[in-house]
This record gives sequence, C-alpha cells and structure tokens, in this order.
Amino acid sequence: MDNSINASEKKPNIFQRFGRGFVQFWKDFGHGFVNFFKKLGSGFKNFFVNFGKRFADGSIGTKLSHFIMGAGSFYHKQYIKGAIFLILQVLFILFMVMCPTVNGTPYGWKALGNLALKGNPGGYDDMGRLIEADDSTLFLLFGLVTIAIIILFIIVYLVNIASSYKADQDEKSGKKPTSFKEDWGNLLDSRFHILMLTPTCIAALVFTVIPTIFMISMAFSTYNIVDMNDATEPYMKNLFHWNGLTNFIDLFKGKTTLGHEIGARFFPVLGWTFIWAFFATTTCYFGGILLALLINKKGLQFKKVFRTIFILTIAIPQFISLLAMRNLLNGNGPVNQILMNFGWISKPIGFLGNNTVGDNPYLAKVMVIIINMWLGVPYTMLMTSGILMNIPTDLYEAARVDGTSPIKMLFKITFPYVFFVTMPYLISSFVGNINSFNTIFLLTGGGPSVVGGTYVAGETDLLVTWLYKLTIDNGEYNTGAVVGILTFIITATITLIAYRNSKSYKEEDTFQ
Amino acid sequence: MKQKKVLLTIRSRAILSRTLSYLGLVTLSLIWIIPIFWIVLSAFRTEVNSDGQLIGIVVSNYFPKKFGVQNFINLFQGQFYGVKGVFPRWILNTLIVAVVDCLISTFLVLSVAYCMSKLKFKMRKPFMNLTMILGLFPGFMSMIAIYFLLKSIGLAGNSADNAWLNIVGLILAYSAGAGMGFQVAKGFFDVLPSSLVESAKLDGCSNFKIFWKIILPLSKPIIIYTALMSFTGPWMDFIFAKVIIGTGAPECWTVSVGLYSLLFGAQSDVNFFTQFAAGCVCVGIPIVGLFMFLQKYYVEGVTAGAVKG
Amino acid sequence: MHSELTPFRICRNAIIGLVLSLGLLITTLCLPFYSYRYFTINETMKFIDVAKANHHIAVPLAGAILALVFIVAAVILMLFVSKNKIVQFVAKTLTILAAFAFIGLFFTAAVRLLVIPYEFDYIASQTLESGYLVYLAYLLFSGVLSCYILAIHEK
Amino acid sequence: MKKGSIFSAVLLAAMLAGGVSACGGSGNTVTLWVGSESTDFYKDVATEFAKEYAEAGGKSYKIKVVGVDTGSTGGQMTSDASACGDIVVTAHDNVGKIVEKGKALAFTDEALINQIKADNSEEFQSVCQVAVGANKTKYFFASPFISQALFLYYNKQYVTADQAKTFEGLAQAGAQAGGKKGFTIVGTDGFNYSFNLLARKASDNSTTLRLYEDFDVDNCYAQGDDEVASLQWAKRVFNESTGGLLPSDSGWAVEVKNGNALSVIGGAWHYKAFSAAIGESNVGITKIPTYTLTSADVSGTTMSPNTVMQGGSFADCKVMLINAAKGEKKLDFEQKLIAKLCSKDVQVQSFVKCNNVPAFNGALEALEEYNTAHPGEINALSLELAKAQNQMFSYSIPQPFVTGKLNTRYYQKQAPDIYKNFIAGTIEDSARQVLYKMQYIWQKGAEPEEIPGSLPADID
Repeated sequence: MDNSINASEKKPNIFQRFGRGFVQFWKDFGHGFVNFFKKLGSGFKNFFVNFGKRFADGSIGTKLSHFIMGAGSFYHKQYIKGAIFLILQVLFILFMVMCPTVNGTPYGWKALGNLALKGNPGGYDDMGRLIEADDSTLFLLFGLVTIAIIILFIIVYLVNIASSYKADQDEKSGKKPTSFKEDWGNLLDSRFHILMLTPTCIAALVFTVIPTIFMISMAFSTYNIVDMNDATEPYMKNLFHWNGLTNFIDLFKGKTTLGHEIGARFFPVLGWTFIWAFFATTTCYFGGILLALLINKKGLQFKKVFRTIFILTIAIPQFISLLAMRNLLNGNGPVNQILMNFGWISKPIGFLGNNTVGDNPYLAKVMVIIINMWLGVPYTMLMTSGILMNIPTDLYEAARVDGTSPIKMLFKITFPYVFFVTMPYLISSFVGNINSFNTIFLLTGGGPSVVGGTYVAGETDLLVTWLYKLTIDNGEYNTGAVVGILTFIITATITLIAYRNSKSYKEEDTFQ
Repeated sequence: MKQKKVLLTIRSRAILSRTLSYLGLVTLSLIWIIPIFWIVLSAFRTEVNSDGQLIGIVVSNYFPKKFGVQNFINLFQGQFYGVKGVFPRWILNTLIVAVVDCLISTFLVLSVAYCMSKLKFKMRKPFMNLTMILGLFPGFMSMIAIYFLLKSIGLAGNSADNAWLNIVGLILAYSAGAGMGFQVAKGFFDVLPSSLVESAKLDGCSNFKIFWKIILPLSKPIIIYTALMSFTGPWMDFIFAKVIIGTGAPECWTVSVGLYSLLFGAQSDVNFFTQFAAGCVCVGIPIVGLFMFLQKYYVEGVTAGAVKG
Repeated sequence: MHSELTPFRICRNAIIGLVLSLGLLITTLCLPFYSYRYFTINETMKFIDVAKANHHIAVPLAGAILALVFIVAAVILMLFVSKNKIVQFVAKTLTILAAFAFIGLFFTAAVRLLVIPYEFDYIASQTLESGYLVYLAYLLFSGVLSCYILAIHEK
Repeated sequence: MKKGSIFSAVLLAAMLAGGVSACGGSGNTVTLWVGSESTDFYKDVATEFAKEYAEAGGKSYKIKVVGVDTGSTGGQMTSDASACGDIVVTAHDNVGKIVEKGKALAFTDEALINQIKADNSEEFQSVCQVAVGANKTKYFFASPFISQALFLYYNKQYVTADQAKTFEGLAQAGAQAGGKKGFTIVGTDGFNYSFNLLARKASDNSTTLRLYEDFDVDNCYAQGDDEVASLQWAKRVFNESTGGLLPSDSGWAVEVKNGNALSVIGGAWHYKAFSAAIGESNVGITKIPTYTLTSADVSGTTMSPNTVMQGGSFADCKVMLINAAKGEKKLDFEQKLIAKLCSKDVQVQSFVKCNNVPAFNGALEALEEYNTAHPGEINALSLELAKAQNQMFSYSIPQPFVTGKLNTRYYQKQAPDIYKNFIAGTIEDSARQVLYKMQYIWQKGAEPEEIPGSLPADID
C-alpha cells in the first residue's frame, strides 16, 4: 500500500467528500440495482436453457435422475453416491408428506398452509376440558424452516443432475467417472472450500438467516402480547395474523393503533443514536490515539506496565465494570455520599438518570459518553500502538532535517498515516456503537424515563435498547421488528457509503 | 557557553515533558483502576449493622471498615432463586459452555477465514458481503427466534430436571454464529505470503494438507487469539444468554445471567450487592489472568485485525 | 556531551527534592493532624493519637513512608551504582512503585478527608488542622518528584 | 494442537456426564412454584401428603418445590407456561389472563370445589371462577390460600405509634429526625399507588371511585371530587421535604436503611426486607394512616377542607392453579394436593411459620384463638401484621382485573405512568385532566386524542 501523503495538495474537506460520496453512492446503487436484475434475469434464462440442454443430450441416467435422484450415479456405477441421493430424496418426500409435528405444530406441507396464520384459538368446552390452541409463532417458524429445507433440497437436486451429467461427459471423453473415494479425496483438495464452508453455512442458515427473516416477517404481523391480551374475544390470545404495512404507517403517523406515542419517540431516539455513535466513536478513537502516543513516547520506560494496566479494563467482563460504575454513581453510593458530606449537594444527583423521576437527561447523556470512553479508549490505544510502531522512521528523519516542530510532525505524518490505516476500523466501530447495547442498558437502562409510559423509549435509549424494551420487556414484537428493520436500513446505507469511499475498499482486491 | 545552555534547555525541556507524561500516565492508570479496585474492595467488605447482620447494600464509604471473606462463603453456599448452592453450578455451566464453544468456534472461524483469504472460488465475494449485511441486523429479534427454534427441539426453557439441555442449546447458539466472525482471522491469513501456498501446491499437497501442515503451524498467534476470544465470550456475554436460558431453571444459568439477576432479577435483593461483588471477583480474576498470560497474542490479533478492519 | 553530566549532576535536583519531601513528612507527624470534638473535648490530636484511635488511618501513612524510602533507595542506587544494568532496573521499578503509591494515596487522602466525619458514624464538625494539609502537600510533591526521577533516565 | 484437543474432549465428556447426573429426574415429579419465603414449609407438607396419597393406593409422586417471586408468575405463565411448574402460585387477578390463554386446568374434584366454596368469602370465590365454553358455564380454576393487602411498616426508632396513625404524624416524625422523608412507597406501578387512588372518606367510608364494577369494562368513574382532592394532596406531599419519597434506583430498602425514609407502604412479602433494613426490634406495623385535606388540596372541588381521608388498598388473595401446559396425567393428585395445601389448618400453620396471612373466612378469629391456645408460637409482630391487614380489608376492594383485557388496560396501557409523572411534576396536566385520561385508558385502552374543556366529562 503506497502511503506517500502529499500534504501539499488541497484536499476537499470531509463534508464535500461525504456529499460527493453520497451522490455517487445513489448513482452506483441505481445502476447496480438495474444490472443486478439484468444479471438475475439472464441467470434464470440460461439456467433453464442448460437445464433443457442437459435433459436433451444427457444419457438415460441423467434423464432419469431428473425424476429419481441418484439414478444417474447408479447408471455410472457410483453406487454410494447414488444411494445417498436416493435416501435424501426419500427423506425429503417423507418430511413433506408425513408432516412431523412438534409441540402440536406440523412441519411439511401443512406448515406452508399455516403460514397464512389462520390457527384455531383453542379454549375450553362446556365440560371445562381444554381444547388445544395453535401457536402462531411456531406456525411462522416451522413455515420458514420448511421453506429452507425445500431450498436445500433443490440445491441437492441440481447437484445430483450436474454430477450425473459430468459423469456422462467423462464417459464420452473416455475417462472413468470419479469413484466415491475420489470424490471424497478431492473434497480435501480441489473442492476443499466446500468441506470447510458447509458447517458454517448450515449453522448460519439455521441460526442467522431464518431468525432474521422471522424478525422481518413479524413487522408485518399483529404479534403484540399487550394487544393480544386486550383482544375482545377471550380466546384470541395466542394467535396473531398478517396486517401488511399498518405497523410502518402507524409508526410514522406518530401514533400506533394502540394509541400511545411510539411513533413520536422514533425520530428523537434516532437523533440521539447518531449523536451517541458519533461522540462514542470519536472520543474513544482520538482518546486511544493520544494515549497510545503518550505511552509510546520516545525515552519513556515501563511502557509494558502501563499497557498491561489498560488491558486490565478490557479483560474485565463489561457487565462487571458497568454495574460497578452504576453502583459507584448510585444515589446512595460513595460518590454522591462524598459530595453530600462535603456540602456541595443537598440531595443525590442522578448521574445516570435512573435515580428518581425527572433526573437531568443531559447529565446522563454526558456521563454515559464519558464512561464509554473509560471502556473504549484502551482498545483503540492497543490498536494504534501496534500501528505507530510500523510507521517508517525515514519520514520522521526527513521532517526533522527540515526542522519541523514535533507538533507539526504529529499532524503532518502521524495522524494522516494512522487515519489511513484505521479507516475500516473507524467505520466498523461507528456501526458497532450504533448497536452498542451493553453500555446504555447496564448503565442507565434507558436513562431518565420520558413522559408516556415504560415502553416508550427513555432519554438515553438507543434504537437497540428501545428494541429490547419493546420486545422482551413488553412483548410488542411487531413494533420492535419495525424499529429493528429501520435500524438495519440506516446502518446498512451508512456502512455501504463509507465502506465504498474508503481507500482500503478500493485496494482490497489489489492487496490479494 | 551559549551552545551548552541551548543543549541544557533542550535536555531539561525533554525531562520536563517526560515528567509530565509520567504524571499523566500514573494518574490515568489510577483513574482506570479505581472502579475495578472498588468492586474488589466491596467483595471483601464485611461491615455489620447494629443487629449483627452483614450489610450487603451499597455502602457510601469507599474504604471498608472491616475486611473478611464472609461474602464469598455466603455466595457459594447461599440460596438464590430457590436453589441452594447455585453459584458453583453457574460457574460449572459457564465453564462447560466456554470450553465446548471455544473448540467449535475456533475450528469454524479458522476454516472460514482460511477459505476467504487463500482459496479462490466464485461464491467468495457474495459470501463476504452476505456476512457483512447479516452482521448489521440488531441481534435481539433473531435471539428470540433462536429461543423459539431451540425450544421447539427441546433445547431451551426446560425445567430443572433436564436443565443441561438448555446448556447444550446455548452452546449451539453461541458456536453457530461464530463462523460469521472471520474478519480478524482473515486479516491475519492475508498477511501470510500466498507464495507459501503456491509452492506447496506445486509439490502436490492437497489443500487440506496445506492448511493442516503448513498454514496452521504458522498461525499460532491467531489460533490462540480466536480461542481466547471464544473462550471468554460466554463469561463476558450477558444479554444473549439472558434471552436464551434466562427463562429456564436457575440451575442452568451462566454466571453473567446469575450475577445480573442477583441485583435486577425477579428475586433480586439490594442486600446481595457485596455477594455480587464477590461473584465479580471470582469471574474477573481467571479471565484477567488468562488475558495477561496471553497478552502478546491478544495484542497481535487486535493490530492484525484492525489493519483489515 | 554525556560525560559532563555525571550521575551526581543528573541527580542534584532529585536530592534537593528528597530533602524537601522528608522535611514535609516530619512536619506532618509533628503538627496537629486532626481536631475532633468527639475524642478530646476541644483539643487537637497528634497523629499518633489518631492512629491509635482508628488504625485505618495508619495504613495509608505507612504506605507514604515506605514510598519515600523507595525513592531514597532508588536515588542512592542511581548515584553510586549507575553502571550496573540490573541495579538501574531495580531503582527504576522502586521509583515507579513510589510514584503510583504517592499519587494513589493523594487521591484517596483527598477523598478520605471528606469522608472522615461519616467514617465515625456521627455528624461531627470537622475543622481541618494544618497537619492534614501538609500531609496532602507532601504526597503531591513526592509524587511529582518520583516522576521527575523517572524522567531523568533516558531509555 | 492435536494433543490439546484430545485432552479437552475427555474433560468435556466428564463434565457433561457430571452435569447430567446432577439433575436427572424421573417423569412423575410434581413441581410446586411457591413464594420463595415459604419453600421449606410447603415442601414438608407436600412430601408428607404425597406419602399419604401413595399409601392410600395412589401413584407415588416425588415433590419438588421451587421458590419464585409470585408477583411475576402471572407473566411467566402467559408467555411461557411450559417453562413453569406443575402447580403455580400467583395473584388472583392473573387467573382470567391465564385461563384465556388456555394455560390452566379446570377443577373437577368435588372435595376441592366444596372446600373452596365452604371456606372463602363471596368475592374470593367469584375471582377464582371463569365462565368458559359456548354457554359460559362457570368453573373453579384456582384455590385461594393467602390474603394480602397493603399496610404501613414504620421505624420505631423515629416514629411513635400515634404518629404512625396519620400521614401528618409521619411528616412530624420526619422533621424531628432532621428533615427526613415521612414515608416511601415500593414501586411506581398501579398496585403501589392504590393507597391514594382507593382512599375513602374516613367518616362514612365512602368513595365515588368505580373501577370495573361487576367486571364491566365501561363501568368506571375516577373523576369524583374526592379523587381530585386526594390526587392534589398526593402531589403536594410527595414534593415536601418530610413527605413522600419516590422510589429510586437503589430501591426502597436502601433508603429506609440509610434513614432517608422513616416508613414504607408495603405488604407481608416485604416483611423480611424491612426487618433486615432496620433490625427486627425496630419494626412497627399498623394499617395505612389517614390524611387530612388542606384548603389547597380541595381547591377547585366541592370537598370541604379538613376532610379526613383513610388510605385505601386492594384486598387480594394468592391462589394455586394447575399448569395446563404440563398435561392432565397428574390432575387427580394435583387437585387433592391443592385441597390439602389450601385447607384451613395448613393455612394457619403457614401463618405461624412463614407470616402468610390466611385467606379463609374468619381467619383473624382463628389466629387469635390459636395464639391463646399456643402462647409464644406466633410472634407478636406477625399477629399485628394480620390485624393491620384485616382492618385494611374493610377499606379495600379485591382487584377487579379478572380478564386479560381489564388486567392489561389497568396495568399496561400507561395509566400508572401518567399518575407517576403528574406526582413527579414532569407533566403540566391538572389533577382533573390526569383522572379523565386514566379513566379513558381504563375503558378504551388508549390515551384520549384530546381532553374536553369542562371536566368531569363522561366517556361514551
């Protein structure tokens, strides 16, 4: 990576660059979107074309394997591979037809029907006996799992056809089709990445993709425990159903159908999330650099001792140090007591806004940023001290020769170099701070509460901690999902804009 | 004479700036240590109120008047959430989760990172972008969905008699997500010269042999860094464990969930504060020890990771 | 250039500083330290009486004296055995420990000053005697001094 | 790397095996979820009963008792019943919500049903029944066994018995103790404000408040002049230096321990925490004090100044119900066990051993009779607690939130938060506007779009 910094050339200031980046981004986004669909279209087109071609000129085995999986492999005497394909097909058919049921909710084709969320509410008969009720969450979940299994099956189905087609080509060109042992062998060599990535992909599918889709779909449903408990018919308590975009519309209308002003709190919380992410990132970043410069000052001894002390705070689990801080600044904790003894204050200050109702929100916000510095600075310090070590010393020699003062050297050489190298980190830490849950949740629990009820966001609530309050504390899953989706859209656009603009993205490929 | 004076002023100015830096560094170190020191002090605080009962709440004097280990004894034998002597169970649970998760996650992270960094295949860029995008979603909703998923296969929300199933569920939930966090390890593998891979390929080793015999022995720092991160993960994590096993039987909680629920749970009691501090010390010391012991690798991992971001 | 700066010349300021902080320490011990209406009706107390009354006060002061011994030993080592690497290292470690001790104690002493009335669980009127102020001055001065001693060593 | 992984695999196997054996358990265990202060007592009674049940030819069951916070079991049962115990103790207002979710089983055992009818008052019987099925037949789903109401704990070091009779006395004690707050409350939710909301005229024990009378969602009225004056009193007192203290992050126990508040309005379940805070010897218990409305409090109302108001409360009972998510195999044993645990003599023993005040009719007389028969077994304080609670019953109503809808609209639709913010002074609405909003939320489940000019206004 070349790092010759020609400090003389007049650099456009940060806002112009960001503005140009923003416009550039949407232009790229537009034509990226267009050619994405163009590619998709052509992809489908030639998919079906060669599907037909394979069917046409494939051997009988390949033709058969379109219907009975593994037939192609049996045809080419790859018995084990054929058996595996066949077993998979049989299992898939059994799964779809027999609809195995768990906790009274079926998988298989019934699960696809249940996706319409029209279950029976259950209740009691006249003899006081319980009628089993359906559970919409399981309907939604099992429906998604069934869809995922169908997609996996289609992939295996295509692999089965491709492998028998390849076996045809091998036979045509005189080579013996690969035996099972060879297949297994080249899994370790040419197709090594498949072996290595499959466990992660399956784990990602089951534990990340399906749950994320589950969350997104909740935003279009009436899944809200407070309202379900408030339902007029007594037994509609377990069921929720689709209601399209009403949740989104209500949020922006400033009042949801339930009549409390969740919408009115969205933009203030969004604003504070940005202010928090900006200050948290910058204070930790520059604090870390200054601390690193201080520790790595030439001629200073015991560098390792000081560095270990600061690593101590990273080593302590966050919830311990944060709860310690919360109790230190507690209404009856040492700090307040000392101030009161000294007579500076008459009643305890709600430093973190959770002492009594009506605490000062600005103090809580400032304190949260300061305590976050206490947590974040050591990490950045560690990172920058690593980078400071490998700044080429000839730059400093050249500067010293023409007599630049140490401070000028700092701004002309050290800072630009460190910025350039840590740009990707800056972006990821900005996004990380938008989603930083622990600091706010453990310190202020959302800070001084705002007029309008417990599950409306408090003063220091971020989108993420508000999401926690909405979903886990109060069961408002649909409104929470809406907030979750909007948080995603915002963070995604920022990350993509910043990532594409940063030099490291452009050089990412060259570095390979 | 003037020349000597100039020399002296430069030297004395250097000494002055160094004195100030030392003063600044010592003060900053103390500021960073005071809250941690306060927790350790509270852990050993055994002041007694007029009735002879141990004061457990947040006391206002920074220095305790009486020291002792009574809090640790109460913590280990105490009955919390209806279960006697539950704290050692919490530590055992977290240890099991940490060890198993460390093994699985390290393998997953290293395998994915190696593929992303050294192997060429067409799905590489889309996979990288997909992981980045999935990482942007706030985690809660998927945590709730994971809880429902695990519950439907009986690995979450179990009552006390098969509480260990909840632990297996938590291990699955932790290690499943690990594979997506390959960026730091990829940063490290990128630095390894790809000429190594080419030369090994020339004399006929399979990719697997290259990975196992050549790359892994060379990447001891990143293995230790990843193992350290995934081992300390379950000790440090709080919110993920609270959602997945927080509703199950107290016997199957991890230490972080247990300690949090001492102060803020349904049966929390303000008198538990000093026992909470004792618990923090029990959790904190092994992890800090581990960090200090593996500090060299941790620093290397952080710097390598940051460069690639 | 280095030859002119003999170890003695380097440590000259340090030695003057040591003498000063020793003086401060002795004045702290002799001057009246606290004044408590509670203990002795309307009389001030020497440090020794306070230490007997509440042994918690003795601990920080013992630390302060020990730290002073550390930096004195460090300076002596630097003066007379300035060639030997290991001895230099020992001297430097003693100095940094002293620095931490002094500044740490300064923080807590300042805090303790405010909490003391509460410490004895009653609301006494605490009038501050000169002894305590000198104690704080001694701690701060010695802290800066130990940083200075560290600084005069170039790596 | 190889040697390390084998070793850790062996280590893991050993630990998992250890984990498994530690909490293995057979199928037919019955898990009891009871209040954490009375786990040992109920474990002994239940195990002994299980032995009798087995000897009498029934299946042998193992009993497991888990200590829980019975205030939060209602929420757990509605959100995740399969993670709860077989028999669960909860407050009576959660019964409707749990039954509507299909998580409780109806009682079919005649002996149990007759015992509930014979032992309990009309109100307690009505809150334990829910009408189910097409033609709304009523079934018992819960059996009451502990009665609860709010009363006053005070710190005898600073407050005399007379001062504890009135809020003005508490304020006087606060002043004497150097500007300390007279009283504090445990929480800022709808339950802990009931002492002010449900207050009645001391002279004729009358109130204009109607809260879901005969469980009808529209039969509410909160805008009477006595309520307005009472609310204005509360706002004044909570902002006086020796008046009421709003709960803080460190919790009421720390405030009481540090002497910042000299008394607390709480229930029997706070007994242990209060005596731990100030020492058992200093604990005083009495009914909730009265307060006198000043001319400032009654301004804007037809109430005459110096009217004396008696602090009110909810008169609730803790009930046992059977968790439907655990299936119906153990139904017979579970019903007989509940009949045993809720029988009169077990309720009395539960009071003697764990301070749980019994719920059956004429409980106080039975306790006094037991006290004279076995002097010294019941400690004086517990008896005072039972007396104070019994007195409060004459000024209280049982929580009327017996269906999911009423329960949600009273607690979870922000009425309590408007009340809290009014008292803390963070909103500018007047007392009448606050009461209009609360009544609107009770009936409609949402805040009113706008507030009519002239109040009180009825809500269609």
